[in-house]
Amino acid sequence: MNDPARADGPRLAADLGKSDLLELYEYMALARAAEDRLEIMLKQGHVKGGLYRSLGQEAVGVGSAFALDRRVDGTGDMIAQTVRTTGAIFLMGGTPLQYFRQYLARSTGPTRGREANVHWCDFRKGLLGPVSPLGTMTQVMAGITLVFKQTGQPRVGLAYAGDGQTSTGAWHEGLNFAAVRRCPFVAIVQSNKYAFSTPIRLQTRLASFTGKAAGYGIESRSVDGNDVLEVFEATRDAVARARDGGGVTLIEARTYRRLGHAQHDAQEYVPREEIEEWERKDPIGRFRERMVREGWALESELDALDVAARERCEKDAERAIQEPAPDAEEAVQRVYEGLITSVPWTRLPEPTPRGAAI
Amino acid sequence: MNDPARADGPRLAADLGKSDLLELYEYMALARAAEDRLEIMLKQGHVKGGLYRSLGQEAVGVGSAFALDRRVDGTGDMIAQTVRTTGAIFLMGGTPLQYFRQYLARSTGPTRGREANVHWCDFRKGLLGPVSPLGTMTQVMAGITLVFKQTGQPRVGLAYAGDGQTSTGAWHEGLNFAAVRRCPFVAIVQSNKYAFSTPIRLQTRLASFTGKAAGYGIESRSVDGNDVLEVFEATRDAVARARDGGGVTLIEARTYRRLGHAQHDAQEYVPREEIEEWERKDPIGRFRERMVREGWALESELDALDVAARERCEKDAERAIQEPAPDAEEAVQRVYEGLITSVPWTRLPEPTPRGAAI
Amino acid sequence: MSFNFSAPATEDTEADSAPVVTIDKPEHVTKTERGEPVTFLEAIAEALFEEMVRDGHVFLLGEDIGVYGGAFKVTKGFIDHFGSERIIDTPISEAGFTGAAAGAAHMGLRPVVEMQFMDFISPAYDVITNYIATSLYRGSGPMPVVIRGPVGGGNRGGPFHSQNVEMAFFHTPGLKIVYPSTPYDAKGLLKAAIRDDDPVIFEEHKGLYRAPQLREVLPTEDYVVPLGKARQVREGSDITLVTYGMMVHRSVEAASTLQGEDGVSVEILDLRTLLPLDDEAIMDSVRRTGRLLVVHEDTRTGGIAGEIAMRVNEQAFEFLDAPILRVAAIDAPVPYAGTLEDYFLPQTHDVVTALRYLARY
Amino acid sequence: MSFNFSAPATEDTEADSAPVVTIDKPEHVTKTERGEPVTFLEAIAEALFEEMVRDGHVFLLGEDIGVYGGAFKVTKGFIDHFGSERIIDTPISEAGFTGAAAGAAHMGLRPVVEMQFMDFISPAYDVITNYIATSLYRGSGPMPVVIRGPVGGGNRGGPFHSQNVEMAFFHTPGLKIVYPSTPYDAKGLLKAAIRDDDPVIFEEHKGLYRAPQLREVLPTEDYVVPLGKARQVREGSDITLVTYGMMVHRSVEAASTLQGEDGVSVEILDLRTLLPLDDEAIMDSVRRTGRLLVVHEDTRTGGIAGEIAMRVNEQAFEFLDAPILRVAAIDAPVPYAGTLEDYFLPQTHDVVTALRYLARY
Ligand SMILES: Cc1ncc(C[n+]2csc(CCOP(=O)(O)OP(=O)(O)O)c2C)c(N)n1
Ligand SMILES: Cc1ncc(C[n+]2csc(CCOP(=O)(O)OP(=O)(O)O)c2C)c(N)n1
Ligand SMILES: [Mg+2]
Ligand SMILES: [Mg+2]
Repeated sequence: MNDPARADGPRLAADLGKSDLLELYEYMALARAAEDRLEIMLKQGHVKGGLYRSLGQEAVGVGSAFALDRRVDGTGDMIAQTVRTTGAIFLMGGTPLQYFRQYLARSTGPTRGREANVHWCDFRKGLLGPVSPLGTMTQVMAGITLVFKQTGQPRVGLAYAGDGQTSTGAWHEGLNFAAVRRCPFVAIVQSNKYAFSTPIRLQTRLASFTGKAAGYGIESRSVDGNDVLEVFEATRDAVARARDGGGVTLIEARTYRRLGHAQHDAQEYVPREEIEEWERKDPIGRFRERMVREGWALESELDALDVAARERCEKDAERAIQEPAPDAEEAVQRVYEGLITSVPWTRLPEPTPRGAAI
Repeated sequence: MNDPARADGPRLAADLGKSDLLELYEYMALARAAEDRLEIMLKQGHVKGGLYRSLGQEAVGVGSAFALDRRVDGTGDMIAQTVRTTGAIFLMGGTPLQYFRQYLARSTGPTRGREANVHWCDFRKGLLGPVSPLGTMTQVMAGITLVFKQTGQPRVGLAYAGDGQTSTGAWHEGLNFAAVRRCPFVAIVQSNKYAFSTPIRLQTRLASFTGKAAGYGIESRSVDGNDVLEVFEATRDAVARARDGGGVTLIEARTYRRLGHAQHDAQEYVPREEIEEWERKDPIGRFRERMVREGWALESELDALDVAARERCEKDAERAIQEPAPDAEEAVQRVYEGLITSVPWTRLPEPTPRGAAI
Repeated sequence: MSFNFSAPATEDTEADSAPVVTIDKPEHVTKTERGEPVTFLEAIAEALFEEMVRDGHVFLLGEDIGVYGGAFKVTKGFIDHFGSERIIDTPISEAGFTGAAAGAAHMGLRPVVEMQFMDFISPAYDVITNYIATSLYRGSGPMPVVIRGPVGGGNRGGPFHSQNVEMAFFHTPGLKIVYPSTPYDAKGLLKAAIRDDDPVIFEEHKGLYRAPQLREVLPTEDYVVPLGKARQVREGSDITLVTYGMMVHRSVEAASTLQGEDGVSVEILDLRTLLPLDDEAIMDSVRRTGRLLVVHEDTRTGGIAGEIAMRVNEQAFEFLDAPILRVAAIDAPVPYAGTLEDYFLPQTHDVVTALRYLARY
Repeated sequence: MSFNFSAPATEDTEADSAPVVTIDKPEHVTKTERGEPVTFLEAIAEALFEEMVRDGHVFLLGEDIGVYGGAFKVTKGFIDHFGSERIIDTPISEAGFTGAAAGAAHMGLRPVVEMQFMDFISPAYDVITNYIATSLYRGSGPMPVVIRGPVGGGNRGGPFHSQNVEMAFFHTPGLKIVYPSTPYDAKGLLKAAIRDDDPVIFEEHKGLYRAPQLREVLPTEDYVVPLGKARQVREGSDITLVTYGMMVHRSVEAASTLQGEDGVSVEILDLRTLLPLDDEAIMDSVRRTGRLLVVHEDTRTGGIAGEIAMRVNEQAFEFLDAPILRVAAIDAPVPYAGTLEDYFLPQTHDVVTALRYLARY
């Protein structure tokens, strides 16, 4: 939904038409289907390393990215994605196929097997993939949005962070930089109760992350992160403000991480009832129910989207599984532009340490 | 003034008696006299490297440190001093003689010439000297006050920062740590309009640094940093709260850096009138005037304190000037406990590279 | 000064607060007293636990080390035993809590900091190199801080969960760096590190943590392995191989191959402490064999092999019968895909090839 | 994509806003066009200024670089010429603005970051080593970021205004490190660094900045000095001396002494680029002389001499007639007092002693 004004049909909610609402649903369903399928691949042994899900948080990524000017030619808005925003990646134009290839470390994947999970970029689609050290991407996105401002491009950057990330000095420095320079920047804090096993009260004394905004002199808003329309509206306002030169907004999206930090975390530190409570608040279930209740869509239309999402993921997963791993020797390439790192001398056809030279 | 309740005579202001008020004046005068004397030594060539002054900011260090439980046996409160809190150093028990020896890199100095300016510790007196990288000391003081809490010692730690330092990730992480653990910690931000040449508006979008406190869920207060009694009272409250288990307070002390960042900064980026305006708000002049006006002290009593401060500094400066530099060979000592770093092999009586071994 | 940790924190900061020293020992730190063999990870857990019992000044800080027990469960159950003022779950702020550890050390405590993965030590680079490493020299007193955590590749962890960090700190005077390769050494070195008055970076290879073949029965009495002393893993007369960590085990494999197939006798030194280096042990061996291979998992350029080569030049050049050589990871970030990572890392066959080259030289 | 910087920022962020490219050039960047000799510092200022004029993608970030012109006044007057969107005075946040530079590089710009003193690069260690250095490898595109600033001792700056930072980054694949010793090289190397698509750490020794004896007249036409190539400072046949930065000048003094007093001919290579190392130039020379001394101002253990020694072992061992040796600072933080700092730093007489030792070997 790049321009709501151009949407067909009547406005049903949040100034959106039916096709928009269906799209929101579709991408939440796609995120869930892709992650479900990935979990199967993990159990089958195709995925190595950690698997991180956005289960129960799909409304945050999808609702917020929907408010962006999404393009595929490198002139649109940008997001700094995280493992908890799978839906946003897809909405920006990233595909489940790319997503699977990356998780499976395929030579066809966006990083050709060099990096893991959602750590990949596609600048044409506005995707800025993260590194692991938390907070870095807020700094990098500050710089990206600085350029939007320096060069007068009417673009906006959105960086997601978890509640835990806000404790990092990196996040502080990045956000403050963007605030001082009045960059067109939207910071979304996905407050999902935990950072790995650490509850929010051991991370900060704040009751709401909007309190952090006061430390940077920026706007803020707290939303129900499991209500995709509320997330959308708040982001739309923040994006509009950013595009108008109004600077940075911090949005707190209150949500919940219903699974462990990663697949290997059995979540023993969480009371069972807490998870059950949030299962009842499932963002996809809630939105489905509301769409049907309000008459925005038929059950059958939504069922069809679910099926389509699952089928697409099934097909793409099978395809990714068949694809090859990168060639071992690629490991020495592209450490520098135009320089090849030396192959270990012990692997030369006639091993000699002189071959170790660059 | 360790315990106001024990002071002699009537309470005149801020619950302080005459001797307290005279002491406040005395230490501001001592800070100024010591720095004045140091400047002379710089011009005479005795001081190498940067010289940093607290001119016009003396009320912040003195007013705040006066609110602490000051002891010289390692059981009292602590401060993390800066170059802008010379008066606090003296009030805690550090002496002008130590101060000069350190600035002159004398072998008799508190770091035996290894470190510069106020970068020295005296834990018995509660002095935690800084390193240059800004923000570090807030982290270190967070850890010190953590220990006070862990071990049930009724002690408080006070860390000073400049306005510029609040932009560092180090400061953010340190303050947040102290806030979350509810350490007995008081953070004073000396907001003196500039960080080196950078005005506050390029450092933060905040109008007042109390806004930062909101980001950590801690108490805050903004005071006229050129009013020594206001600084004292705000700190006294914050210290009492900290000692009672009430956690961290951030105090913004609004003041002004009337000289350049260091002696080599000609301050060309500052309008002349701005400096003149703040000369009129000089904290020592204001306090003197008030003391006389309110009848708390006679001009002659204050004159005597000025003279005493200058004479003491004169004497100590002359003494420090005469003292020796450290022996060159000391450079290899105390890199590790109990290990001596090797002397360069080229300086051995019979140079051999085998002598380079540890 | 002596310290007693006070009662568990008040509820408003810590719902995790637990009675102090009333709960039983966690099972994984009781193996040695029960005469059972321990893994590398359990050896580390035992060292931490026993030091905390022995010395009330020791306490732990890190992310998720409390109720969760740490990402690798090293400190599982510790919080129930020692309470939440001695097992501190920190905000995500490596610089902040490392700096706080420094402050605690000033006050006479002996903090042990856990990095969830040692890769995340990098935000604390400033406070470690500028503050902690220089404290004694600057006259601010000793810094008995230990910073420990998992390192190393081979686990498909990608560029940020696989790094070795020794060379980030090797150039910093004032620091010590320890990198054990066996459960016995891990326990003894960690105890020594905690008792040492200098700051120590302590690296634990993830690939060793639970390796079943490394399990060993440890002494039931308290012991330390002194810092700064290498260990002769294998005696030999033809070539000296200096290594540490995971590569000790690959080197032993390679040396057996050389012995069996080529009749070449390789002496292996496990450095154990990287800083300060045990020059004496290295020179002793090189003077006997005249040949030196350094093997490290860390990347090649700027790796520790260089410093060793320089020191051997300075102290034992006349004894060299062949060039000092090295086997190391390639100069690149650690790639994620198995094919790439295996190519990136030094393998046993690389060590074999290098040893053969040196033997024939 | 091509960029035009927009008009000066709105007033609410920048009272410093100035008309773009209307104000005259600052005086200190006009020396070369006027045929006058320039200092090391002026050479750097000229390189920055000329590159900003040549390429609209180049912009600067750092603390106090705007109205103040930077702690050493390298960029004095730049803000009047280029405006406050190309000369960005940052909050005190080395990690933040270095990360921001990385973001700008993603968008096709070529940021040049100033560290007020290079000692303060350490809070940015994480983003430089983990993000910037790995970007290309991770498939996130090239990183044409230059990080420059003053380094080095001898100025009584104490432990935090005197460091050399090369060895903090030398072990990080993906980075380049440049350390010039003359105005000519400084200008040509900085231009090359700005035009290079890889991230470059650029070290400027404070002791060279205004040294009058180094002033030289530079070519009026645009030139670059290629990265990765050492410079032969002095030809010689008996000993190869590899060095860089301030130590080039001490080494030249020492070599003259050796020539004059001992009749020993010393060849001096100025590395100029430390990463990647110019193996070829080093080996070429060592193969001719058979003797190698490495001299660096940085501390000894883990200094670059080690890597060079290792590479010479790998590539030219048979040519060595003597051990590879080094002269370096002692393993300690940089002390403040003149007596201590002079003892800490390598001096000309150390180089002379080492050369004599090698000559007699
Ligand atoms: C600097 C740093 N320290 C530690 C980690 C390890 N780590 C990865 S994710 C995570 C928890 C993040 O929590 P939060 O920011 O709340 O995000 P969430 O996973 O809840 O979405 C931690 C500690 C890291 N990636 N970076
Ligand atoms: C991390 C870091 N970056 C840069 C510097 C250089 N520096 C020293 S003091 C200073 C300005 C500090 O300003 P502020 O915090 O406002 O304190 P003030 O000097 O005004 O009291 C700067 C940039 C430093 N010491 N540490
Ligand atoms: Mg979270
Ligand atoms: Mg200031």
